[in-house]
Amino acid sequence: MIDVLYFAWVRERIGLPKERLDTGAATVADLVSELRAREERYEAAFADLSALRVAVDQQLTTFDAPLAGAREVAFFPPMTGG
Amino acid sequence: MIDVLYFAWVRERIGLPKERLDTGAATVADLVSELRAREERYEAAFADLSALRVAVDQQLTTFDAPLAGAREVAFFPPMTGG
Amino acid sequence: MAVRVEAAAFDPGAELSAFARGRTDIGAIVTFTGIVRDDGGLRRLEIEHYPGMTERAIAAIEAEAVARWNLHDSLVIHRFGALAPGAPIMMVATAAPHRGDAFAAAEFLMDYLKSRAPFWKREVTGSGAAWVAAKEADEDALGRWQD
Amino acid sequence: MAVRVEAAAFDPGAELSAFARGRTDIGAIVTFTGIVRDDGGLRRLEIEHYPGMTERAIAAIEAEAVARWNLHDSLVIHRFGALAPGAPIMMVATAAPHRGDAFAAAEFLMDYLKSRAPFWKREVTGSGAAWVAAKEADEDALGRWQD
Repeated sequence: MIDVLYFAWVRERIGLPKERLDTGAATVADLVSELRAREERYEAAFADLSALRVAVDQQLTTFDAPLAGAREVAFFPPMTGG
Repeated sequence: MIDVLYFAWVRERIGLPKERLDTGAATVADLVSELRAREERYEAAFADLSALRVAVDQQLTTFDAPLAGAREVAFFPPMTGG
Repeated sequence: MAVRVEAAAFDPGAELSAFARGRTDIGAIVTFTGIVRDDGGLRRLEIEHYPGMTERAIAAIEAEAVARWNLHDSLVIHRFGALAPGAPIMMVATAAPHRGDAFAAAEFLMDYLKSRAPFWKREVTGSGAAWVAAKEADEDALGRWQD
Repeated sequence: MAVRVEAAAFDPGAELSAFARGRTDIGAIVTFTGIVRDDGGLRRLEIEHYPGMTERAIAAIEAEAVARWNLHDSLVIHRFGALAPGAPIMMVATAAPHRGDAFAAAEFLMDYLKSRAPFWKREVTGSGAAWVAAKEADEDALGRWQD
């Protein structure tokens, strides 16, 4: 089981801030493929990965990062703080 | 007649902050030569011109600056504000 | 080193006073304050963040600044939630013996906060709401800190 | 644009609050505060200046900053007279739509104030008093602003 979090317009497109998934995905990219296959709203959110950033266990990482042992994955657009 | 001002250790070496001089000096350098010839304390203050800065009418300038029309000349070490 | 991520408004002046108080070992304090700028028609700015990761990301950026420069202290405050035009969004303060370190560390903290701390801004105007797009210039700004 | 050259103590936090108040047209405020640093044994710092020229020189430096960057406002405060360790010596504040302009202008103002405004510092310790020598690094710092 893994917590998947969505922020900003990713959250809006998918329609929820967080969900708990039972997944065997080996990498973030595999998880994205699983999600895109589920429903149109996921397909819409993940259509352009270059417009997305990902964090695994609250550390920024890349889409080829492994998920073994991860408790939390978050998807969001590039940050605009400051 | 011209007002000549001294600041920081230049003031201390010469022993006064300001004096009014009747001079026919054409440039700052000419004025410095006149002063050095007056007394030992001036000679001490002006011994190393590279350690001094000069302002004519409150504008930083160089030792070859003309004095025609000037009302005020100031000598001081490099600034250390901020 | 302090990090505060909070919904409440803060007073940059009061923060600077508290940050500066009682120090005799430093010669330089630099602060940056980000303000909600209204280029016309802005009703409010909404800031979303990623609780937990935000604090970790900022602490990591601060630790990196401390490793790079001779800093005696730093402070990062960042608000989230709804902010009115003119309100302070965030603040960075650095204290160092010399001004070069204080300036460089403050700019470094700002550059990294902009692109590496998980905050997202949404502008609400009379005609709707839109997420602020990340600027390429902000990402490019990180380049100057690479060794 | 404001310049204050004064003997009285000032509160950097109160100055920042006043400087920031009521602005909705800017996104960035940068401040620099110079503090009397005690590296050991300092009793007081004495600052001499050249009344008249000081204000003119600072106003000229501010005008140059305004010509170079997109600044909406700036403030320079510099004290003279006797200052205790830990006391604020001077402060620069810049307000701009964007952070790059605010940071660059604040650093420019500091670099020029250090070497072009007529102030001289004298350190008084238990063993005597000595004029602070100008640093070559401060003069060199001006080089980065030459076109």
